[in-house]
Amino acid sequence: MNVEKRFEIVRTFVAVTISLLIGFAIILFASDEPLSTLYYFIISPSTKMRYLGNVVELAIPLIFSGLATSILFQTGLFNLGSEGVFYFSGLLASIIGIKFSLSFIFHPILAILIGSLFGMIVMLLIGFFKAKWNASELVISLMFNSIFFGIGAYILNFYFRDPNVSGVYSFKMNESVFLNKIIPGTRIHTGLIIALLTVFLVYLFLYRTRWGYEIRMTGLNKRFGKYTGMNTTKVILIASILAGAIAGMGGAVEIIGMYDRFKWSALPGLGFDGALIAMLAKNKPKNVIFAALFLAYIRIGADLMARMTDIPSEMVYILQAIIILFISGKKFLEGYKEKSLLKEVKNNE
Amino acid sequence: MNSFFDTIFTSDFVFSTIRVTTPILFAALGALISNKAGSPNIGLEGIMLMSALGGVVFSAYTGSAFIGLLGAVLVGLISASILAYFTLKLKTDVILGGIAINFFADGGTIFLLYYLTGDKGTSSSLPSKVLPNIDLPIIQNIPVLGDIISGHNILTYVAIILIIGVWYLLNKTATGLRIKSVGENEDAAKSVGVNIMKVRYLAMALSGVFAGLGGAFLSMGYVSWFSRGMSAGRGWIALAAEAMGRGTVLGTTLSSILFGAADALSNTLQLLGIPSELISIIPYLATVIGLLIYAINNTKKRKLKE
Amino acid sequence: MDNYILELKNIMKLYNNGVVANKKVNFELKEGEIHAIVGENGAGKSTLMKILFGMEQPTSGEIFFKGKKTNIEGSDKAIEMGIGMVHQHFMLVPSFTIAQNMILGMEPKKGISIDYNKATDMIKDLIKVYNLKVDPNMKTEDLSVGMKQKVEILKALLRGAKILILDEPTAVLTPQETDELFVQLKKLKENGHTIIFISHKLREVKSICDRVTVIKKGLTMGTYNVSDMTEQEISNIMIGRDVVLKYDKRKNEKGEALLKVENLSYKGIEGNYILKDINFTLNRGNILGIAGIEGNGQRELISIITGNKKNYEGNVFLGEKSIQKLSIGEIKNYGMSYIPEDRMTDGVAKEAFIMENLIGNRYKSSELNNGLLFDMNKINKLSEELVSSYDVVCKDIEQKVESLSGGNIQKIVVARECSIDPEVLIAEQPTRGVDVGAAHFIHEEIIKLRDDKTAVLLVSADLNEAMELSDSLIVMFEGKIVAYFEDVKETDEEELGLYMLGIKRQSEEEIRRAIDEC
Amino acid sequence: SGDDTSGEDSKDELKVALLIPGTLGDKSFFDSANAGLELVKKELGAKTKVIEMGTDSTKWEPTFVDVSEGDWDIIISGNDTTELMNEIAKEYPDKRYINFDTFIEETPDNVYSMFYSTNEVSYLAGALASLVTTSEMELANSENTIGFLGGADTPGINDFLVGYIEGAQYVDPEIKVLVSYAGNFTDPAKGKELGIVQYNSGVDISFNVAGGTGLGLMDAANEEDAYAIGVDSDQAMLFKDSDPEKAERIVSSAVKRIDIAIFNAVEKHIAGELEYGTHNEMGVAEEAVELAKNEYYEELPQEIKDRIKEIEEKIKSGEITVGTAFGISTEKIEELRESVRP
Ligand SMILES: Nc1ncnc2c1ncn2[C@@H]1O[C@H](COP(=O)(O)OP(=O)(O)OP(=O)(O)O)[C@@H](O)[C@H]1O
Ligand SMILES: Nc1ncnc2c1ncn2[C@@H]1O[C@H](COP(=O)(O)OP(=O)(O)OP(=O)(O)O)[C@@H](O)[C@H]1O
Ligand SMILES: [Mg+2]
Ligand SMILES: [Mg+2]
Repeated sequence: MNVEKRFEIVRTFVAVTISLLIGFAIILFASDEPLSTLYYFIISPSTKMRYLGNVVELAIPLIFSGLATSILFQTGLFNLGSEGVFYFSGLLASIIGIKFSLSFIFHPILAILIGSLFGMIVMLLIGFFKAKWNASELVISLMFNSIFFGIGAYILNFYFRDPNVSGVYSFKMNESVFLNKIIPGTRIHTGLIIALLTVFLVYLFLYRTRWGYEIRMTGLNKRFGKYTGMNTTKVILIASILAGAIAGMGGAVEIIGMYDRFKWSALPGLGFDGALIAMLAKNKPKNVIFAALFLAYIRIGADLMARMTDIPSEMVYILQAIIILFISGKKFLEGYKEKSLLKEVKNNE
Repeated sequence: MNSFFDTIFTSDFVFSTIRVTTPILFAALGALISNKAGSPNIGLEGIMLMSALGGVVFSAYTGSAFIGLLGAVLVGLISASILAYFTLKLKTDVILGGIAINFFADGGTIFLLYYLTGDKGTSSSLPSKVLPNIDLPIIQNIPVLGDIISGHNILTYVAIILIIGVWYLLNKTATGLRIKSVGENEDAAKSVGVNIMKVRYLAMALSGVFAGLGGAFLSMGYVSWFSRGMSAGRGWIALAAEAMGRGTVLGTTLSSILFGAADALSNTLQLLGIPSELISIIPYLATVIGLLIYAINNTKKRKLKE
Repeated sequence: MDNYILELKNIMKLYNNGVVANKKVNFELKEGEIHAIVGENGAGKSTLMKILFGMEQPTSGEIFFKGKKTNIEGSDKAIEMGIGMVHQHFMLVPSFTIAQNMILGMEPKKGISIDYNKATDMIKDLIKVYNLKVDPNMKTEDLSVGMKQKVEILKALLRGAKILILDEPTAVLTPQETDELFVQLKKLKENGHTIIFISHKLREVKSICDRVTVIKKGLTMGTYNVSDMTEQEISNIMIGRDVVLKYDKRKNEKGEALLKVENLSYKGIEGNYILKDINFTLNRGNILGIAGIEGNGQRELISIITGNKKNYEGNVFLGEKSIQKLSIGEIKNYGMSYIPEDRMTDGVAKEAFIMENLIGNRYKSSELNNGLLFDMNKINKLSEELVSSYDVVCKDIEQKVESLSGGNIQKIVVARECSIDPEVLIAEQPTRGVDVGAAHFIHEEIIKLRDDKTAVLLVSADLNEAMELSDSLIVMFEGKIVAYFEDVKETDEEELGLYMLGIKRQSEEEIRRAIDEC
Repeated sequence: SGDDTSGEDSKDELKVALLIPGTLGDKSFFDSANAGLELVKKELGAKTKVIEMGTDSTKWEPTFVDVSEGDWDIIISGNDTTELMNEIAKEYPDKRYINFDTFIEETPDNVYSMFYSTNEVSYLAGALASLVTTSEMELANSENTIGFLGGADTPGINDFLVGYIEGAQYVDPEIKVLVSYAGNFTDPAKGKELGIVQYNSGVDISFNVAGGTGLGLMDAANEEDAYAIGVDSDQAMLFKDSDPEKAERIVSSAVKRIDIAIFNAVEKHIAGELEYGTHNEMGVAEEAVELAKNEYYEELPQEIKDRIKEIEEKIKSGEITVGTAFGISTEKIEELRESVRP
């Protein structure tokens, strides 16, 4: 293993440790039983099958949104539209679930396809505005999030709301649309397989095909892309469609995998988490899986901590913030890296 | 429909547009400065929230609205400084850092509020102070104009002064020149001895101060208490306004006003009985349309040029 | 003991990607001298200069300034010490005016605002003293490369530099401008300035430098009095072998016309003609050179031919097809290669790997693809081959291009463009910033392509290069062709200079030959 | 503090957990339920724990399972978790559950569920608003228009609206009601803007059912010299010390005593009298919901107070029955809103 890779591992490890120490210090101040608190936060998610299941369940949508966002980021598009797509595609999937009754396999496929299709259309629009008129994708995507939420909430409230439950929830979906649970004792569903498969395909697409090459080069230097003869407009559109399809798939999979009705009364936040995941993963598809699992793990750990101890649930956010800050600090431990590089250079002489 | 236009073309409507715009404008100007220095501050939403609480806490414990305001600004400054430390010194990705600040603010404000008041919802039990509304001498007596311009919260006037201040800073002063150079070509700035760390830090800190003012406006001007999540997406709207304004002071100001007006309009439209879910999208739809018109025109102009 | 103003002892620099750019460099600078630093691409010259200018910190080693041990923590410190630097790659803020770029970091003030009047005065004074013509109110992004270079020099001078570091300043200058610069440098020297001069052109080193330090692979090979050395000797130390500075170009038969430019005119934003009535033909197996001082329309001409600009008048034919309707991609597919002038913004994706940059013009080809997917083995093999045959100094093909030295980045571009056996090669300043050995290699590649029946259009500000390589030659002045030479041997540098400056001009008929004679 | 795995230390102590499908600080159900839990802890000496499950409903089930597997005696939750709670309750028949607020009548044998007739108290609020706007009170205008500020267009909020409109119409069949929804519960500035728009459109008294957003209405009332009605808790008390002028504008609040209800239920559980398996509607008659009768209310004109008293009696006696939004389609609600729009 080369120095840089080894360093990355050491750095991540130390960063997590330090942020945990800071977290511990805060916990010490806020809790009467800091040790068990820490236990619940760090260890307990891995102590029960059910908890590990929770981690994976939570990671599934994060993988989708992280993947979608990293494709956009790689293309040089700062598009945060996955959030709105997640919400609306989820709603569409639930409508398919409510309105249709198909044989077991076609029903979820139809729901996912419709979700993806919606994602593709939305992202295509954002990408088109960007490519054609250079309209800020950040602004448009943020606005689209709110717009689709508003429209979705309207559709839900006026057409699909079940008046016989207390929240603004849709009618129950037909069971045929639900994704199968694949690991007994957990709620992990076939969405996991779809997610992993998607990661693999996206990896191949980005790093092993000419279209992926075009996306990455355009993202790194648009002028180079143009110079090379790439149709940068087309490239942006392809990347947007792909990202939209994945985000839409994520929304649909989450709803038919984890819910029996459509229950989101606000934007679910899973799409925004995609930006976080993409950054932590440095936009690399493979890393997305680990970043998603990592984030899911600390969130479940924090939930358990809040559930089992006297630590208020807000601590979750504080700890998350600290961990993100340290882990992403590139210069963190730079001195150590230089020393080991120097040693390596000396050894080679 | 008549009554609808009656409500739009009133001084009340313009007055409320200015009020709605104020917090957005503060944050958008903050976003502008930090963006110009090449370190976008995604944490504005969280910083506003923390400052809103900071203002309430400082004013409640000192009994002075002014100290409360200083407190809010200080909280903004410190949060931005922490963000700056991580992004400049430890090279944390600036976007990630901003996301982290937002997370921290979400949890931290409620944590502190609970610690201080035993309540996770509002600070209304704290005797916090408010910043005064100001009647402008002479102007207040001018018909219509007086109704629109006079009688705003003092921070609204601060915001207006800051528009000019930021323009002056960026376009007339050495600091502004350096901020822009660092944002556009940091190597160039470095090569003439500009301390890019210092400039970036300054820009970040200023953006924090501005967001701090925005936060203070929310909890000490708009209403007189802090309540959880009260920045309610204004930090994000501000980022959008800055991006829409294409990094110019004038553009940022106009975009902020567009957001403010659209929001004020949506409040008024509620009276028409349109489903509230659909009304809620009006400001965003207006933005998309405005932005597209602008972008299309711009593209045409550029095409002509080539 | 000599009176050294600056001494570097055992400098070692390790970049954080593991590259050791300077292994052990020793260097002494005498007050008042012009000291050349030469070495191959990637030898570590720029790195050493960045250390001197406080932009990089040495990993180990010592710096003595006027005999006292010093740390140069940042450029502000260097500037304060009276060190100025003109960088190999421009250090300018594109959206600023020249004036704003020049005063950045030392802004004259009136109250709290910048005193632009004073700034303009300061700059005008300086311009007068050094006779470098620039308009302080122009936007930097609109400037030609040569112009930018001048601004860079003025920037350093404005800061009152006593020690002036020039990292390949002449790479982008025309011969006339170079001469002008040399006059300035000599004047500066007389006024007591000390100058460090980096160049790959040993002729220039011979003509103005007092001493020369040769760096090779991060090590100092020695410092010599220039008067004691011949060009060949210096280059021997540098490269370790003899470099033949002449080309053995056999006579070549011109083939059919591959590129035809007919009555081409192009208007700028203000409606003035930047190109007017350009006519020429480029034939298979021929190298057509375009000489001319920068800013006389060459850039626009190449932009049009390569498909980057469309709203021109007249016609450009690639083979039989008019390029008006062709996209850049389609033009490339026809078999056009293009070595762009601005390698950093157009030529490479800096943050991508060497390997990824090398396949930019053939990633779609069936050779590198297995059906839908890339054939990674072939891509790796191809990249390894190119890197070794073009002698790119790098760690491996998965190094990011941004961490290569300037000359090596150029080699990447040349390797990519020349290795596909193009029908037409457009080469803009192909050896800018490339060391003697590599320049020679690139020249030979271009000649080889010609021999293999490629049509080459060569734009070069380096007259020497233009004359050495070209079969035929066009001279451009103010957007027009003012001279055409069927055979370069018909003319000489002296005469070309007159055409380039617009002093002399051929008749219409003579110029028409450029299109008719094929 | 609670650690559900260590059960030996306190065999006899009653252990009560409250699972909140959201977060505290809503100034509504959840805060009120939590206040009830505090009472249980203080007055009944029980070991208590409140768990904020957040808004991500996929996390509710794991929490329910965890808590149900722990050694808690009573698990309290409700509102949006009703369906889930009923399912879980069937899986853990030995556990006891209290649903603090649901209109769903189906109740497993080990669940005790409660329902507050918020429509009844908002009927009173509507009547009060109607009486105020048609009165000669200082800040009342000549227009007979009242306002309603909802957090979102949801059944829970609309249940208030339905009662409010009916109550207002009882006093004045011609009354007009301006209805606004803020779209969220945490933006007081938005609440204030919506309030100002209402007050500028002829409204002189408005009723907020919008959590933190709704508090902005109080500011609007203060600034525009008009009246407001609070919700859930006696909201005048929020400002009584910090801002008495604002408090004065709040003529009353529609209070829902979830805290008392929870306390009573747990007390009955201890006495072994709690009727599990039943759904209990609690309204004005049970004093589970009421108008806050604080010093500001006392200052109202005597006729108004008399009328309210009279209407209260009629509700208690069943002479007046109030409609509800639960189980009603969105179009029907829309029609109702249209019918009173000015
Ligand atoms: N060389 C100069 N001499 C004098 N004044 C100058 C010079 N360059 C810029 N300025 C001043 O700086 C100001 C800003 O110019 P610039 O073109 O940067 O505006 P801008 O970025 O479009 O402004 P804004 O951000 O407010 O929209 C101008 O008002 C001009 O007076
Ligand atoms: N910022 C950097 N990070 C990592 N490596 C670098 C960096 N800059 C230069 N290098 C490496 O250091 C070595 C020396 O580079 P340097 O730019 O000093 O060469 P040079 O002698 O100036 O070459 P040229 O004549 O091509 O300009 C090269 O191998 C280059 O790849
Ligand atoms: Mg160099
Ligand atoms: Mg009235």
